[in-house]
Amino acid sequence: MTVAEAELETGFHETIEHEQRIEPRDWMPDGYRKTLVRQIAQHAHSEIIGMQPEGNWLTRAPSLRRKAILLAKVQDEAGHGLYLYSAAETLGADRADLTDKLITGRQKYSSIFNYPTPTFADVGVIGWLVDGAAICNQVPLCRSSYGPYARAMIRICKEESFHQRQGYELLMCMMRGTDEQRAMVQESVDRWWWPSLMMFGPPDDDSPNTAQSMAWGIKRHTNDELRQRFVDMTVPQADALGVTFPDPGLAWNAERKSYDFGEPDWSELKAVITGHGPCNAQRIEQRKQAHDDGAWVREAATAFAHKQKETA
Amino acid sequence: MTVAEAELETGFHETIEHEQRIEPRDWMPDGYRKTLVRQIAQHAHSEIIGMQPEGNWLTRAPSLRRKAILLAKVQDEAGHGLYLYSAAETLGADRADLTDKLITGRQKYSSIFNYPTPTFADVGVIGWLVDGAAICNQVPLCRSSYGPYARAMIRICKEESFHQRQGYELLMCMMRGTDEQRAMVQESVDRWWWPSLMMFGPPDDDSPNTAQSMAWGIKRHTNDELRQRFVDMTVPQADALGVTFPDPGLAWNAERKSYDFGEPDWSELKAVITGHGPCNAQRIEQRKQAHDDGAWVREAATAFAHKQKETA
Amino acid sequence: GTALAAYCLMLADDALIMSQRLAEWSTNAPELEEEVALANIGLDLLGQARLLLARAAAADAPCVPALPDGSPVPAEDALTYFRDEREFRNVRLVEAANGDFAASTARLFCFSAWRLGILQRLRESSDPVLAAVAAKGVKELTYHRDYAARWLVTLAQGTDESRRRMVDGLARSWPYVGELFDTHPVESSLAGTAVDPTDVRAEFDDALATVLGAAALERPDAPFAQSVGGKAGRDGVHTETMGHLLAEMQSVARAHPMGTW
Amino acid sequence: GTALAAYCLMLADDALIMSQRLAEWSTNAPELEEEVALANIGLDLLGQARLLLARAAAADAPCVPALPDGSPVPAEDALTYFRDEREFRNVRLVEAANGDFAASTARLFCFSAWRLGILQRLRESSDPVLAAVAAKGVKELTYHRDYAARWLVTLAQGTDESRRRMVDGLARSWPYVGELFDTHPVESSLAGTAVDPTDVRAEFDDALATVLGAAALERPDAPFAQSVGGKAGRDGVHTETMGHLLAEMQSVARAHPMGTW
Repeated sequence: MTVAEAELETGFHETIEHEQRIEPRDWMPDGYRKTLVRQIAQHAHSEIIGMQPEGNWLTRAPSLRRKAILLAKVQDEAGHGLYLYSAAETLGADRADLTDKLITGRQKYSSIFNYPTPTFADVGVIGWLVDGAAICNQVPLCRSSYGPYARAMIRICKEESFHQRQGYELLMCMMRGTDEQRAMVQESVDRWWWPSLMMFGPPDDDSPNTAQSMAWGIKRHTNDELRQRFVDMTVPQADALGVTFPDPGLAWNAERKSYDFGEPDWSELKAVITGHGPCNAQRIEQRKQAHDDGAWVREAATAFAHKQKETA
Repeated sequence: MTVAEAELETGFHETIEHEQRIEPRDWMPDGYRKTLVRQIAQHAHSEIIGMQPEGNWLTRAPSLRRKAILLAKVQDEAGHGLYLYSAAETLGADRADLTDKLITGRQKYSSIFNYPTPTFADVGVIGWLVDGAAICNQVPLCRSSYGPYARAMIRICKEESFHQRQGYELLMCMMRGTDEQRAMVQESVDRWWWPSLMMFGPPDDDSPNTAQSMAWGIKRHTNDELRQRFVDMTVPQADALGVTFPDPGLAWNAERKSYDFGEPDWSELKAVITGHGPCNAQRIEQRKQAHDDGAWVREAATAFAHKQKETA
Repeated sequence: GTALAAYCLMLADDALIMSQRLAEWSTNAPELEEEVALANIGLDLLGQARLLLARAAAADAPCVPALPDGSPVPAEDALTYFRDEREFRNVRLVEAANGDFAASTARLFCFSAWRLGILQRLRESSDPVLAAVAAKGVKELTYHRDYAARWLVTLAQGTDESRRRMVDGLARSWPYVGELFDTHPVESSLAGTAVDPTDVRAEFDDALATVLGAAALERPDAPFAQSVGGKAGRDGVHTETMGHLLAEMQSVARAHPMGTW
Repeated sequence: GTALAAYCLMLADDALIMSQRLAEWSTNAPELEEEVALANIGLDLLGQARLLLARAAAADAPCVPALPDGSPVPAEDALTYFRDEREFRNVRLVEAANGDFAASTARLFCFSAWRLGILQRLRESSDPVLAAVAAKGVKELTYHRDYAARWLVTLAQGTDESRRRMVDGLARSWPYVGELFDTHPVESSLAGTAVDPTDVRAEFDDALATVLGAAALERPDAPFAQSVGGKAGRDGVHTETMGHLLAEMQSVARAHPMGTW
């Protein structure tokens, strides 16, 4: 390392220590850049793949109000994907390349989207639990050390909170409805509870990258801390809604002033992460199909822009 | 014309006069061959395109019994198409070439199939009225002077009568059902009555090819004769069913011992024949799509057969 | 009155069914920017449909399908989810399957250029609700038309493949364009309130000629698709795709006629 | 008993949903001969489904959904058209969208080879109705399997494109093959009446190996798709296509719960 490089690195660490932001033109260590690109790309991919489970209900939403809310939400997710791919591009990544990595399985997306949405209640439960867990994970990222990511996250978190409230409100409506509707909500909650808890990642003692990410100011809390925060926040909401979670070990711990809860089936998480989930193949296939089907359109747009430039 | 040719032609006419059959290896005039190929091909195309309006209800038939009947019927139509293409091939035509003529609009099919089937009652009404009219047209063809065509028609007519009875029986069931079902049947009858009458072709004084076809024993009755026969047969069936036909001019004529009836809108028939019907584009597009989508399968089968031959 | 309600349903159903088809593009569009744009257009039309359905229900309560006693289903949803195919009054153009992006673009252009013309005139309607819906809608439709026009030209002038697809796409919609300009008795009966679509024809032809000029495309000369015994979309006689579209759209709502969503 | 009815519904729903997918090939097949063959296979399976649904209703009347008083809908139709998605017990393999002819062929082969093994053993069932259905079904399934095998080999050995498509088609079905051999508690509880699908595994593997050998294809090594919290098709937890399939299949019947057809 030269003296100049050493100075740059010192400056970088000072910026982070003072909770100031790293900007695209600033010097940064290679590992920081790579970790960030991977994290932001995965996050972008998750927004895009995450359109599918809910998009499945766009043509069948049972009221026009819910159809409009759902269409706006799925559109927001496309928008989030756009911000995040842009943030990744400030680090030198290329959107077409990232898309290619997604559809060839070389980059991941949040495993939660590998579960199916067989009922309309899933739209509400995804809003409440899945967006709720995502917000717990993402709010700290609004203070990410990397400026463009932090700013994207501020906007995204604001919209996600809105989505979460809408999801919860849908469930409230359904719980005021018929017995079948209430049963539909409970059945959906039963399916999504454990996968939601797994969204925070493996237990801390099985999460090797956490320490480095926290030192870089990319991650702010451990997986288990965030999971506990989510459980503590969600259990009273379930009570208010009138549903139960499928965990006999769930109980208030007066000493810890927190809820105790059971252990998720980590083997299931591993299976889903490594491609054996109920919908992994379907999600990638649909994204790939849309991308392949759109190739001629993108080529036409490029060719047309080129011709325009020539004429100008 | 040489003496030999003159003798052949005399023999041909004697065969026809004696109501005997022309067979594939027999001599026949060019005009006879061409007219027959066109007629048989159009008939085959009609069977194949005719699968679409009813096939539209295969995935939605409201009882399993009706679903089975409908699937079997649509399958029979494919089978009829196969016989008829084979009969055309005995005259030197090529099935792939005939299919190409169909999907490029150079050969026609029965215009009746350019009407849509928006309700399940249409399945019954097509059986009753459309198959009924087809049978009136086709029964005389069982005595066609061309052997392979006559024999195909005998088998086809037997199956069509069966389909017609099934269609009528479906309508009988629906008329015994709810008010909505009865209204559905009447609405469907209102849409199909005039197009069914038009299936017999233009009025005799506007049908230039009839005379030659009758002389060749390809056609046995004029359009208007067959139309009258159909009306006389169908009106009592409508009474038994409890539906009415949308023709204020329809009335029993005691003198003629036949029903008087109104004039169809011949301009509509012309529009549909020349490609302006409600579904012309859709029918051809679907047939073309299936044909194009299947090209790689047919190529694979040919390539495989070729490899098998080489190995053998 | 019943005529006003019938007219509102025509305008509403056009927007509703078009919006349903646009929603099918979600997660299937060629680019994320198009995901966003097509959803936006769908949302605009859905918004128009909701206002128009409410106006129909207010103008003629019996036009709303009856549901079991105590059903909490609001009028806009009763009209959307509990009418049968025969009661939908949309033109056939909007119900056709999407086809590829070129076909969808061609259809969206024809639809938007036509509806824009209608809404521009409808701003002067004697019905204040229709006038207000139209005033807001004109801005939306202007954007929709321009979006579609931009892509129509881009695809026509892009690559050989995209040009071929645009020619095919335009040919696919064309048979159903004629119906857009057929005056319906309901429209004739509402002079001053409804717009006579024949008045929009010249403007539509101009807009189309401009775009086809920029795209260097010929105006299609295929014949328009006939009605069935004089009845088409406006009278509830639809193409075969409509039943499939409605079966899907209405499935959940119909399974829960007492549901609250 | 309820277990016997549940078992009949498993076997019935597999056949019913597979038949529904096969019917979608109608007017879309690559040749007229395939139109006829696929419709025949669909009809065989539909016939099996009807006998099995009737057996389920006879074994446990409460398994048939309740309809309004006086409804003339027979048990087989009440079960087909008025159960909700959660109550369908078919394996997920049969509900997947058809894909191209290669994908449909690969799926049909896997399904037929498996079901043939089940029905062969079911001929010895202590339930005489099941035994009779199985005896008839074995002949049918033998033809289905051989038809699919012939096309699987033809496509794999035909052209480069057909081979690529067959490899993709097989990969598409493969994630749902694992579930075929998971013993369900209902099956365990009916020893002597039901067939344990694990018993069919070796035979299926042999049949597959033979066909893949003739096709010069590798056995796919992709992972099987997980269940959702331990629940899959047999427990009514289906893939997302199932809801769309049912919405379409049930639309007319549900619009007329008092209908006679």
